[in-house]
Amino acid sequence: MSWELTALLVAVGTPFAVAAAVFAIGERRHTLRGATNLAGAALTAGAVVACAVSAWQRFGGGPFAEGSIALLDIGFGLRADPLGVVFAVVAGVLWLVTTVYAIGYMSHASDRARFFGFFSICVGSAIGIALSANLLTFFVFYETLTLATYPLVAHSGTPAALRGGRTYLTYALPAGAALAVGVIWLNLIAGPVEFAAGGSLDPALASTHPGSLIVIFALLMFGLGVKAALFPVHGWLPAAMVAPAPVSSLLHAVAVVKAGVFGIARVVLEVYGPIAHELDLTPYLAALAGFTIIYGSVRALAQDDFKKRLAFSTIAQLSYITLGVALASPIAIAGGIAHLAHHAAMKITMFFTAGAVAEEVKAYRVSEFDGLGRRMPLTMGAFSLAALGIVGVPPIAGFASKWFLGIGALDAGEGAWVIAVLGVSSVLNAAYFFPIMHRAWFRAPKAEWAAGPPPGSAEGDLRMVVPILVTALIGLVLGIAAGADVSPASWALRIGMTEVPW
Amino acid sequence: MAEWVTTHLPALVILVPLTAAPLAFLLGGTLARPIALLSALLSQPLALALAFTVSAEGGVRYEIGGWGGPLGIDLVADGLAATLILVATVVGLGVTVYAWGYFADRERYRYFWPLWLFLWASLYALFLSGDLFNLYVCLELVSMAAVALVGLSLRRDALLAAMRYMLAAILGSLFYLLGVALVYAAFGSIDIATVREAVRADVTGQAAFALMTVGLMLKTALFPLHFWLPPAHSNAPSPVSAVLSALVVKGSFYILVRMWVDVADPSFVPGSAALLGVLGASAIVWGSVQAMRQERLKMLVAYSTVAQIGYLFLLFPLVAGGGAAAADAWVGGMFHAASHALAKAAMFLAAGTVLARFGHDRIAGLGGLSRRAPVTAMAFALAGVTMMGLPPSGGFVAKWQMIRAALESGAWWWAVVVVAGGLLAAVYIFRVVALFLGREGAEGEDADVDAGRSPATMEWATLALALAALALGVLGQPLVELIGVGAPALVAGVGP
Amino acid sequence: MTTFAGLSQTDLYALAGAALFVIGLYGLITRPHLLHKVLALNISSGGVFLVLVGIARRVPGPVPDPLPHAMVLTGIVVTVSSTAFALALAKSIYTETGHAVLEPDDLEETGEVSRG
Amino acid sequence: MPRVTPMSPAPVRIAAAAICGGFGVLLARALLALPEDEAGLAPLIETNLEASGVKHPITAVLLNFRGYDTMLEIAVLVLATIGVLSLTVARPGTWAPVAEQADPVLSALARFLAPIMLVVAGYLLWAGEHAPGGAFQAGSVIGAAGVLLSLSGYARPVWVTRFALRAVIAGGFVAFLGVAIGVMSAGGALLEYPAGSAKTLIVLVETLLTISIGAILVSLFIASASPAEELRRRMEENR
Repeated sequence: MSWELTALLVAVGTPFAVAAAVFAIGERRHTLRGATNLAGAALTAGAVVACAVSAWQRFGGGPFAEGSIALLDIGFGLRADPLGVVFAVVAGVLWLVTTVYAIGYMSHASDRARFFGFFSICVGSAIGIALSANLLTFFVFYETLTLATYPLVAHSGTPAALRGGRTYLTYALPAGAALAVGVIWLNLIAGPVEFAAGGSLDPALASTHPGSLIVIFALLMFGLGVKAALFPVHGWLPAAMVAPAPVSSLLHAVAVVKAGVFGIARVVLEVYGPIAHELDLTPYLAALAGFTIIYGSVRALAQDDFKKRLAFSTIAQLSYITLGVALASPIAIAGGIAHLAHHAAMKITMFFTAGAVAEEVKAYRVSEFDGLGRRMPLTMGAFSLAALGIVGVPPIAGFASKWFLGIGALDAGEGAWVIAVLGVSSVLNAAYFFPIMHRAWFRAPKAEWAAGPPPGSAEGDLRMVVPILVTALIGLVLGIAAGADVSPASWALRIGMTEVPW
Repeated sequence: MAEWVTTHLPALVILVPLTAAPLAFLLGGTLARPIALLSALLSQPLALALAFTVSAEGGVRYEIGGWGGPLGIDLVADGLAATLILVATVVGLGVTVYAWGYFADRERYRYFWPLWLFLWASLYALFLSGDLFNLYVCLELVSMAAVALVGLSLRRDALLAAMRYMLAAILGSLFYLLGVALVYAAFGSIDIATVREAVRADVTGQAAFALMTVGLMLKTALFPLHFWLPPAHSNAPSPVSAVLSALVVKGSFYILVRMWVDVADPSFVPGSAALLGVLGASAIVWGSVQAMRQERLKMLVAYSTVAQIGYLFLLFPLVAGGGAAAADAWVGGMFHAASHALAKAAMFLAAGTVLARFGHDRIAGLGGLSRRAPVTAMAFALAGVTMMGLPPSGGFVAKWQMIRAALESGAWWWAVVVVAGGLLAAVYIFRVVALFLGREGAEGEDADVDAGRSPATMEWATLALALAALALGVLGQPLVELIGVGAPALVAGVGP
Repeated sequence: MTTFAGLSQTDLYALAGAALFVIGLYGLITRPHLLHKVLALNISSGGVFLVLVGIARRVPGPVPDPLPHAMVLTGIVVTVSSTAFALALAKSIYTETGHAVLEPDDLEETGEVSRG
Repeated sequence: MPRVTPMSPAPVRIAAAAICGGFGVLLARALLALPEDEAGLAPLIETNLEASGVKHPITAVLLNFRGYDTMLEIAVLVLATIGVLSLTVARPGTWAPVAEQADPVLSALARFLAPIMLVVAGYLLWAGEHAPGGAFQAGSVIGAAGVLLSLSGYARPVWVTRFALRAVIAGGFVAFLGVAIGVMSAGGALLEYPAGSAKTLIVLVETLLTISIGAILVSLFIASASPAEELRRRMEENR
């Protein structure tokens, strides 16, 4: 077995192996479980980076590394291609950081074996989604992710948590069913559907099966749109905020929701390709994404619950990616894909913050944040950095992706309305994040916060503070180094060029 | 020796449990368990070898008494038979290991082991039989053993359920036997291979098929003839429930498939395929809705069986048109039979562990089970994944093929039924799983009653079966290929 | 071959068998008492065996077809076995519930039991 | 004794009558359409009768051509017996005689009849080779003798242990199975009697089956019959 295939299998298999080990280790042996989890996460991070190296070496040259086993007429296939490794690296690397954070965050919680076990399955599914070579494999990992997320949302077992879980399933299961029908139907009329840059469907199908292809596209977009939190099927995401902070951070800001938008990118760019334009499907998707951006931002304004505000912000930001994909000019696609990585780093920082603040000072609402900067300076500093990035202040990561999107829209001839959406959205981003920063830094703190962090200790559990700083720093570096060859932005630009060869 | 085993493979598959059964009866309490386990272990390589031989040679025929059909009785194994035998073997091992711990009271349950081994042997005999009358005897063996096992606990509800089951089973057998009599009258043989050649759609032949079908529907508990199943399957001791739902109902279904796909095709009696399909669809809806309303876990699982049996009957309309769609439906239907067997056995065994530990299986009292019995709760949830037909599970592969076949043949409404059935299953599965994740003591009084840990073998056997159902969804290709080996002409189209 | 009202021997036996089968079926549905139900099934199985005997008579010549007869003999043993077990079951139910019916609770509730 | 309404309500009866009547008409129609000239497998059986080792065609079918059916049929019988025994597990003592005391006249009659019935059974067994008869018929007569003895107050002799009883019940089936498997060592298939030994083996199997079937029938009767005193107790309770 070549090192590339090994890396693929290790990247996808390790999280599942970690899950099995964590379940087997059980509830009591915390140190062993934590060590296993960390070692597995580190191995996974190494493996996804190795996959990226493989894709890098082969980009523009021969076929990408892949492996498969047979099932029915299509089989399970994994492949380290450029688009896939972006998402895989994001999920794999952030898992390592999140594991450290989660061990700290959950140190007093119950049912930790169950929590970490299903968490690992979620990560493994996300990486599997990223590295799937065909639609069947993608779907299998996608649904595994759906199922494994449920116990995490419902983790605390309170009636509210169970309600959140039920809401999540009410959206996710019908979506999965629609996706299944779409995938089966597409396989039926087009044969086994592989992913390939520039679209894998035979262009002739657009004239032989136009009706079926449109219905299938609608089914697929509904199936994927739920996880991508596209309006009007976004409602589960705010409800899922009852989950513990690590879940909200890695899954509901990165792995689960981006599995949806990543799937949209795969289907639009690498399955439908030119057919999506020929049948005039992308303009509807772009319009929906544009509306979701504004809608999510407006809703975020009205949220006092910190995590809910972040959730609506996520709904809006995810649609940036969808918008970039739907505009389908190389630079717009690059903007979307770059945002996938950039937003991940920034939003995970913010959700980490929410968890840390809730644990340390029991503050859950924005209105309780007055003077919090004095009490938790590092944490709120990291948060502010990420918030500025999302608003689009250079040189932080968010700026680069928004810039690409704007240029790309002009390229695609859709300049006016897209730039208007981007502009309005940035103003709204500022309008819902700046008040938080204002309260934290400029309002008078409560008496017990005025003196700063308690003497002799940091502002919280170090296992939580350090990951927050790390992810904030990643967000900053991604923006500053956007021009470097290996940066996600440059990488996204190269991908964008290959995705629209026509 | 190896050559001798190869020559007699189909006979040996049956003979191992058939010999073990009277020995377990004769030698009684202490030795019965080891005998059963030995038989279960011996069956594993034999069933595997049979599957390999069938794959290699495209089918196996064994002439008992050396006469050969139609004078004698032949044992016949094609891909379908080999698949079901393999499933019965794996489920059987899991149940045997589980029952080792479950029936700790050896004197009280001394007759479990011979009855179970007889049941096991009769299932093998049924799957391998190449003769319609011999199938009648096999059906009776299966029913008699199954009914006796249902009543084993001697509890009042169990006895009543066993009686109801017994009456339904005897009536079903009589209908079937009357059909066999007419087949002999119409076609001059009861050897399946000979009848296949002679079959023609005249009044007697059609009446024969109709009679056999009614009898077998009753035995398979197809809606609306399912009335006996929920009490029988829920009141039986849990290892027995597992076998009944996983394997026994598939025995009579197997004969239906032989008749309607292999011996004749659904056009033999016009409208029959559509009727069976509609009944199947009704079973899915009715069984699922009833499952949602149950207050006892084992009743919920039993109604889930009523619903899952419905999927099996979608096979008939889907294969009726032949071609690629029929081939897809064939794999889908049989894959469903296999994965449902594994998952449903796991579910009943999980429910059995709950009953053994907490003394009740009221759903409302199961809050926080994932904390109190994590392995069992996990096994139940994983088995639920297969019930819902979600990936990665054998149930998903089955539904994938069924939906594909429905779209392929243009009969998209069957695809709607399959999808809706999966979502309905999700409702009743997650109703339970949510409770497992929830807080303990929703019902106060019984939350504290805990008879302590059950034997680890019980819990792990349960989990192993659930994982096997899951593994079919990823590593199921060999089974997909086995199902297609020597498939009847109607479904041997351009397969996957 | 002897005939009666235009019916051959085969037809006569077969029709009688069908009648018995249906009578048994009716009894099974309408009689609540378990003993009646078991007997009804025995009547039905007698009907099936009679049909088989009729079918055996179609062979030209004096000796009937031995195969249906063998089937009847096997069927009888099977029926004896299942009857014995069904009766034992019915008796256990009677011992356990005081009634030999499938739904003893309904009986108690509707007051259809007259205690003599 | 509680009395149960003898019939279902009228609507059920009418519906059942309609269903059964309709079904009966359809069944009759199918039966009247039977092809007249179908010889079935009779000629084939006739041709092979010589090789079967017995002269009576039905016995040839039962014990040779379709001996496998008969083997499984005995399994059904054993299975039913185990089933009945399983129902009595919780009530030890049901192996006692049904009647408490021997009625002197009945007892004398039974003592007189039982040996005669055994002889008749032997004859039926022997006759089965060339005329109607055979193991099941013979076994039934033995069973009847056992029932008669039990009703007349004869208890199971002490030397018949529970193990011995199980051995007799399962013995016929085990012997049949043993012969079926044993002949495989001679190079044939399951139940393929080696040339020339068919008759011997069939007689051996038939004899052992007769004893087993007799024992099974007696066991079925005794195990499912309640001792008189238990019945009386129940009747008292219900009164």
